Amino acid sequence: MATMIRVDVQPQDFDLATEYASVRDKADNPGAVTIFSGLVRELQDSGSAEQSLTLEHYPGMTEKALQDIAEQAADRWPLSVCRIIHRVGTLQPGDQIVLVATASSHREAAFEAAHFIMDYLKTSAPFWKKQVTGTQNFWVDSRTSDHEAAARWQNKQGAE
Amino acid sequence: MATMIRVDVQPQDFDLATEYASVRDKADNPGAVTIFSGLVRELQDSGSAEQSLTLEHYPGMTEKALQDIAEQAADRWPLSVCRIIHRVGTLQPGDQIVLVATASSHREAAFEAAHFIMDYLKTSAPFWKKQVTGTQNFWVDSRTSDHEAAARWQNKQGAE
Amino acid sequence: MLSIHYFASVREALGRDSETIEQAAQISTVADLIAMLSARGGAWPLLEDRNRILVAVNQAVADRDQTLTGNEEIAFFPPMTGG
Amino acid sequence: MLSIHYFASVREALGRDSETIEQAAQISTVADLIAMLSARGGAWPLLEDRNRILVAVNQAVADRDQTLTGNEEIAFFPPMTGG
Repeated sequence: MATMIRVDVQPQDFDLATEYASVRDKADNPGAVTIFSGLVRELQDSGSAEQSLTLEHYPGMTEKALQDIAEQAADRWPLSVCRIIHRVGTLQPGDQIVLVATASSHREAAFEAAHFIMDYLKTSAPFWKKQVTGTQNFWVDSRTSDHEAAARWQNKQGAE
Repeated sequence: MATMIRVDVQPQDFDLATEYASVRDKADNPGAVTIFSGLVRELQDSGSAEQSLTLEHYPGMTEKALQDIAEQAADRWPLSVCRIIHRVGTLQPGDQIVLVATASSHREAAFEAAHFIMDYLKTSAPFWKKQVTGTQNFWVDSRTSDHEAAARWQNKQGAE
Repeated sequence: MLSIHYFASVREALGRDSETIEQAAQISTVADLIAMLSARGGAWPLLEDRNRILVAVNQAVADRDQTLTGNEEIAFFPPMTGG
Repeated sequence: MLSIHYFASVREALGRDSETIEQAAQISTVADLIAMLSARGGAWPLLEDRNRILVAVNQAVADRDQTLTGNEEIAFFPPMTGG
């Protein structure tokens, strides 16, 4: 099955409804659409200081890495559409940061593929987050749990 | 963590963007929102005959069953919002039939909970589908694979 | 009083969507109720097929041996196919 | 010619985002390149920490023993934290 893959890395916000409409329009008789939206969280222990998050990336490699992750998902699951948008630049708490949308005849495939893409994206697409809180700033550390989440898929069968 | 649960069974269509906006609005500092949309599939082998799908349900029990499934999900995963909408009545191919939306601080929880809810809903909420194709109609059989999908969760640990 | 509901293919096979049973003295379990209904003959014995017919008592799926007090809402239906 | 890019905390620690190395005759692997850069002293030896520094060759993550022909795009960066 040919999967329609589209990947964008952009500073602008995205409209989830527009992306959903596009997936429904492009998918060939889909039964299941899964959409994941990642949002910038507010740090709870920072008091009232103004916060923001700045995403740096590696232009060129980023798009390749996302395309590669989408293709791996399309190899493992029967997807008709696979859409990834990842923002870069400075974002505020509550802002949308990443969208993954998958369409399939099978809900299992749509769920698993979107989850797989998010887990892989976290550890293999060249984005780096810098947290700014008031006048302080620091690079966000990569998390062991993210690497474990990505590693889990290597032991799992592709579904259906 | 208190989870805001809302469940609706309705003949009317739903607007995914409105539901997403509501989840973002209600969720307490969410990092992850997962939305699943189930669509009516067109039967491929029915030629050009006009198709529709009619959903019958058990008013009263349906709402209880969906509420119960949402509460089970909220017990297993740290969710701030859990939203289920299931349509009843006569639908056309391509129509939206079910929406599940979950919000959490953790993407793992948002993904797993939405997937769990769909798997349980398939086998334990009192809906029945009748497929109408031209002048023929038949009740859709329950699928072994759906029962297997629901059973898988009984052997799985709740995440995070 | 037992309030009984039939859904989907069960409703169509039996040609009825609900009924009430006033005198439920001999009916102390779901299985008793099924035996009574099945004795009507025609399509009614289909209710005995526990692989194809689910029973709900007061809107929760129940086993055949569940006790009835004679004042429940009972429903018969095929396996669910929503979603 | 090797085109070298530095990202995120690596970029900030080294105070530079890119450079080119014209004469790359002695550089036949990623490890050779790291040794050459590390010899600059100051913050540069941080590149040797393989637990904290990833290397990409032509925009794909690579091992330290990957061969270079002298005409690649190389990048150094910390573990990714997108999503």
